[in-house]
Amino acid sequence: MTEFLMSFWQTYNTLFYTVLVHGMLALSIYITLACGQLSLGNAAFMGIGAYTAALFTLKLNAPFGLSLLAGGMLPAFVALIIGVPTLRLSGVYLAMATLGFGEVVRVVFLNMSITGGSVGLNGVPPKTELWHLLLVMGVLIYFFLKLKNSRFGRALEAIREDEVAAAVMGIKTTSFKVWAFVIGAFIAGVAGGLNAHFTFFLSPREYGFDFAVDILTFAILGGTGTFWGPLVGSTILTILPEMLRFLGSYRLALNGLILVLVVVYLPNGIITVKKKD
Amino acid sequence: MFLQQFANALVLGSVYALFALGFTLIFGVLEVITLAHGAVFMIGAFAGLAVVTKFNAGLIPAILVGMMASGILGWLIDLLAIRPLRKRKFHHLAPMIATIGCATFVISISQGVFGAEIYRFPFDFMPATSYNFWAMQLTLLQIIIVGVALALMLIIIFLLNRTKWGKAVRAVAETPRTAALLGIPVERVFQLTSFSASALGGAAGVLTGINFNAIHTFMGGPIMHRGIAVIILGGMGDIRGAVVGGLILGFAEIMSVAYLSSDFRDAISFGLLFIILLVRPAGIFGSNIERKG
Amino acid sequence: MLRLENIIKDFGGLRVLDSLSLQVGEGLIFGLIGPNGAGKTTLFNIISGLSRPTAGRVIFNGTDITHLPPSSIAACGMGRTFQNIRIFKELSLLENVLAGMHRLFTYSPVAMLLNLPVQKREEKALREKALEILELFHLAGKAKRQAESLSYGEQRKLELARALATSPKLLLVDEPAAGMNPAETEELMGEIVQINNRGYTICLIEHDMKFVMGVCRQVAVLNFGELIALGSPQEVKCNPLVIEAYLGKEECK
Amino acid sequence: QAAEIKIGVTEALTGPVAKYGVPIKNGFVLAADEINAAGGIKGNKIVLVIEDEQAKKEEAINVFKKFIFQDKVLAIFGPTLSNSAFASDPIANKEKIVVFGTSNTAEGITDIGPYVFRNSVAEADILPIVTKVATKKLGLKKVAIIYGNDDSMTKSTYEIFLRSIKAEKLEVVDTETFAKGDIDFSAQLTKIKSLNPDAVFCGALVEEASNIILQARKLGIPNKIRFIGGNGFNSAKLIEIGGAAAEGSISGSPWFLDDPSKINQTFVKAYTKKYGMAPDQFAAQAYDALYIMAEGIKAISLSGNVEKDRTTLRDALAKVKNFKGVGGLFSFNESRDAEQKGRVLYIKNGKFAIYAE
Amino acid sequence: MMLLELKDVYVNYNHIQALKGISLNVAEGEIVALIGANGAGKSTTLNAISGLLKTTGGNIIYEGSNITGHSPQSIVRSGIIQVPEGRAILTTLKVRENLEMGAFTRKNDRIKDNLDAVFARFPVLQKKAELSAGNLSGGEQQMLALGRALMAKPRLLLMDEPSMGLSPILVREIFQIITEINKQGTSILLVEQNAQMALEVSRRGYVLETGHIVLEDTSANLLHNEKVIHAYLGG
Ligand SMILES: Nc1ncnc2c1ncn2[C@@H]1O[C@H](COP(=O)(O)OP(=O)(O)OP(=O)(O)O)[C@@H](O)[C@H]1O
Ligand SMILES: Nc1ncnc2c1ncn2[C@@H]1O[C@H](COP(=O)(O)OP(=O)(O)OP(=O)(O)O)[C@@H](O)[C@H]1O
Ligand SMILES: [Mg+2]
Ligand SMILES: [Mg+2]
Repeated sequence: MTEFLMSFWQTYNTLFYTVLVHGMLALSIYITLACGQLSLGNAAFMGIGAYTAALFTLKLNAPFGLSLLAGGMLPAFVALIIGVPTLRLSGVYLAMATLGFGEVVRVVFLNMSITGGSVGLNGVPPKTELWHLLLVMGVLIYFFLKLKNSRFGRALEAIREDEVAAAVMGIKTTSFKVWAFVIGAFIAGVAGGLNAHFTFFLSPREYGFDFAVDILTFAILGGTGTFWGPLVGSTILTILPEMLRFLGSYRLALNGLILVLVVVYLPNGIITVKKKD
Repeated sequence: MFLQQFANALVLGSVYALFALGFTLIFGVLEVITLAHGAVFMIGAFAGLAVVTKFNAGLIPAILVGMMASGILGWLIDLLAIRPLRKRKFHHLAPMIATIGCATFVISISQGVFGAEIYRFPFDFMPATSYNFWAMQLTLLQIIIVGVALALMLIIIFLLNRTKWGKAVRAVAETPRTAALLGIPVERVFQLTSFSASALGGAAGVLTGINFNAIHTFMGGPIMHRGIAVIILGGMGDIRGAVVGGLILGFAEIMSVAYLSSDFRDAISFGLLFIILLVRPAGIFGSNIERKG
Repeated sequence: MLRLENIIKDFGGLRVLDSLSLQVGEGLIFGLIGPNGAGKTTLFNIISGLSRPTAGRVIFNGTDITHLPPSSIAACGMGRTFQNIRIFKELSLLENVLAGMHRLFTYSPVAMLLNLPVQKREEKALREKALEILELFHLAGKAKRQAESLSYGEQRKLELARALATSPKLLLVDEPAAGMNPAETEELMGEIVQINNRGYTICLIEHDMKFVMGVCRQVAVLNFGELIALGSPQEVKCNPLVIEAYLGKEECK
Repeated sequence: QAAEIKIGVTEALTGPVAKYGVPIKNGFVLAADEINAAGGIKGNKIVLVIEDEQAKKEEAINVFKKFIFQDKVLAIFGPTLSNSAFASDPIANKEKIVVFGTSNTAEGITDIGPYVFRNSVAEADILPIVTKVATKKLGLKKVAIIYGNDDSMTKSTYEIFLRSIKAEKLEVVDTETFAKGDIDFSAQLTKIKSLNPDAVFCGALVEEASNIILQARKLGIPNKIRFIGGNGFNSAKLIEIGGAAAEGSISGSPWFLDDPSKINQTFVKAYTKKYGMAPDQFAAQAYDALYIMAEGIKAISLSGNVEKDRTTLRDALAKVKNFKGVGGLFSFNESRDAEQKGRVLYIKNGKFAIYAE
Repeated sequence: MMLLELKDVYVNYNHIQALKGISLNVAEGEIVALIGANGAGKSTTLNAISGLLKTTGGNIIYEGSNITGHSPQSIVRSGIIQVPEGRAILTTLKVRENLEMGAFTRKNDRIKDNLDAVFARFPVLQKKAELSAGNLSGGEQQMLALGRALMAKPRLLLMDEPSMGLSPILVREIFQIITEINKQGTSILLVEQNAQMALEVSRRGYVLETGHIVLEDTSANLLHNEKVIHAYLGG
């Protein structure tokens, strides 16, 4: 039995790590969705975080904690810069801005020498351990739990429901949106840093549009009524392709089918908040 | 060289426009960013290819069959993945996720059927001769692409603004509930839109497939992502916007390669789109006539 | 308390407000009436910062708020409701009102994270106050319900409750009685007066003359963006311009 | 009692990269079937455990772990892309199991550790020769370059070309790039055309390469301006898609489809029969790789203790020398990279032919 | 024969019962008023008739045939037109197009005359015919909604609070129009908060309270009913 568990863990520990990282990414987009903004930039933020953290480790020999912090700060800073002009305006505006931003980031990674261009960065030392991931996830869950019934959480929800009305309530909509976006970028960046330190390798291709959409899918599929939704969504979507391996080359077809079915049967996400109506 | 680059941009822009037309139409009416449009586009190209290789069909039948196949696929996607959502309350992005699932499914099955390699239309399918206008060199097909993109735009605008059903589509696009109260068969309008918008995607697929000789299961990917940019830039749901947005992106890409650097093409062109949006937040033709009172 | 100076508003070629100047005194219930399309709602939008006047100034309690964003204007103590009802549909009634109280909360993010007593205290106190406000509109029983499930008239009341929750010095109310029957309107009149008695200045747009005559102390009449009459309800009621443009003969009995 | 020799194969079998991953898998399967039909290795049958990795690094890692800890394979082939290899190969190396890449061309792959092998052609050896031959035969003076800058394979082709072009003292009049998935190259080619180079060096995989050449001809770049590419050009698809436009295009590789050697013709025939299409270089390399692996396995006696067998296999494999495969004579050098003679090829009458030995 | 009959109709929103078995009828040529407090279920009743809401019990009979569960468009086709609450106009369409859409279910030939008739009744609409309807003021929108319903040549008009948000002059005008429309042969089921006016123009009335019909009488009687006066007329 223990032997079975051992080999099970050895086989699937990376998968489990990935589940946690994807969970963080799902939370990173949840917070922007919570105020009604659609961001397609979280993959790029993850990329910036991953590169920054990896470079801190590789070039500066920085302690892991510092690398991670840097990996969170830089994307947060970038988010601040693009967030301030774009979030004054509403609608799909942020989606476009972040879509373009993702492209710019990809091109920059490709053309910088320090990032290794298209070849990427390899040999990132494996520093991420289970407890790092659990700790970060724990902190995030605590944060979102606290946020939920606070004035800040309510303000985000109000903005999501009706931005104009929220502004008239005296809620500083722009700064809330920017903050949410920046915090999301920070979380994505830290997730990227953690990810870089257990997959050894980074390349610009990983942080593109497709992954941005995947992250969005985690959140929507899981449900955006509460932060548990994105966590459940990311877990399911990360594990599912592995569970469907036995189907061989048609596993993606089934994966797609399951996605459709879940959305059709649970259009508000897997986890929905019950409100009396 | 400028004139040739101008022509190149016109062609590329028209390809984007063709793709974006159906894309934006679905968004405008169903309020769904259908991420299956790339897959629909791909199926159109394969269907066109199939009739050409199997039955030696010409350009027009190829386009028609491509449109039919894509139209039916789009209609099925609507029927099975989007329609069930319309009947209930849902997160406004849920249908988009459902279309991702559809895209994954369709692409995966097509890969099983067609494999992963690339195909092309037969060499003698379209005359390869080029025509010269001033210093521009264009093939017949390229001229057709530009013409079709503009013509389709005008036709769709005409239909939407001048015909009873076109207006019904706009009514449904705004508020299905009110449309229903006016006796408009809302469900039929949704399905009709899904079918025709997807058929437009199919036409785009066939033309792109013939012109660029790269038909494969994943051909919808790169253009999807540009398609989104184009429809946001043009103004979500706006038909003129799809074409103008497509042309702008085409010009931005070609001209940044021609006069700046191909290394930074995507950064420059997407950056430019971003700047245009700073000036016109709702897109070029988008308007916010939302009343605040 | 509120002073409008030569407000002009154009939409494209259309002049909707034409050099409008007006003052609303402290403590009043001020009525703004006029035919449909006269520009009343547009004026509210300008005062609350949702749209910018083409020319002119808005002075509120001595400060020029013409160019402030809506949230800052709200922070100066302005609350409003909307003609087309804009409640937070997916939130509960209580959450709607609490969102309205946003600026009354003072605790910091740190307090939130550490669960400091200041947070608990504020949340508790304001929650009670929110219920009290809901009670004022007879909605406390439905506090946990989702706002969307309310009927039209109830939604109007909720919106009013939410506006009141911002504790505004000046409350702009756009057609509060629309969709209410006379009995309910009467009840609402009582509530409006009660709110006013608590010290809130109220400026309201309404087409129900009983309502306007019953609660307003001063009434301004707008027609095609111009002020055609200003005075007590009685004065305005029998002003021939007003009768012609707005009331019709029957009202001045 | 014949034992089973379990070998893990993980390639990108779905997703856009599948167009490389699938032929690779086909090559392995064909070779395994042949070996087993001929009685296996010392009577032991080869069993391939095949898993998809979608060209995603996380998936490659997951599959590697599954191979190592659950399936207990003897050795691993794959993954398809160098990018994934950088993520997964360290795991194999740490667990002391041979990982053998057949398509990982990036620099530094075998530096990951002593358990990492590959037989993917090192373009660094052949492309300088291609450049040299082309310069001489065509009398090149000024050239243009176009390459995909977001792909490590095409980027490395470019870098090697650039070095060799400098060595030949050619003038580079223009360098253009494109991105994966691009279908329109007109802007780059119009620019190149206006600068009138003698030849265009091209770092592109076949689907982009064939379209680049086609569009170049459409824009009026004449056939006498040759396109010169790396082993991405080495595919029957280039002829199928490019047709007459591709005529004369030059590339370099140890293997080519129309190589008349008997061993190659047998392979091409068998492959074409089995899969309904001609093999490409990726398939050929995979096919050879399994035979090379078999050489290694032949040299050891399997103990049944898979951990122990893995290490002995490594040592035996490193010693493989002068193996005769479809790509000619093959040896591992001391850093476990391929040592193989490349040939300069060109397309003549719709077939690959030797341009110069 | 009754034009419209509701027999013991139930409607639920998820778990809330909004209509708990209501029965009412409208005879050919009648104006019937339906009054009740906020949330009583008036709009729900109209939406159930229009086919926008599913009934969970009871029958809706129109001209003798059961139309329960029919689609909205077939109900519109049969001549039941609703002027919805809160001015559900199509803001992105032009004013003229809104009116044209009102005639969606009709043959095209007589629409032009009809349009002229509506313009004659509401000159503001003609003036703003080419404007996006979203730019109309609240009152203008209400007129548009009414005009649009008239374009359909309804047999039975369901009106949900048509006087809401209108200036006093217009309110009187609207009621006048209602009477006129009725005189020209359209039956009307009128939901109104302005109970006084509604009962003045109608022949019969129903009082709805939390999903039940609690009173049903001629309008004249209802106007003098203690309870009605107290609860709905503000006496
Ligand atoms: N965004 C806009 N673009 C163009 N015209 C507009 C816009 N908003 C309002 N208008 C016009 O301005 C005029 C005044 O509108 P407003 O909504 O202020 O009227 P109102 O006095 O509130 O009327 P009601 O009592 O009917 O609500 C109307 O004629 C309307 O058509
Ligand atoms: N979409 C909905 N979801 C849940 N409950 C609803 C919904 N719409 C209405 N209700 C409930 O159904 C009941 C009847 O609502 P309805 O809108 O029919 O009232 P009404 O009589 O038209 O009121 P009003 O005069 O305010 O318009 C109310 O209690 C309301 O809360
Ligand atoms: Mg108004
Ligand atoms: Mg109602």
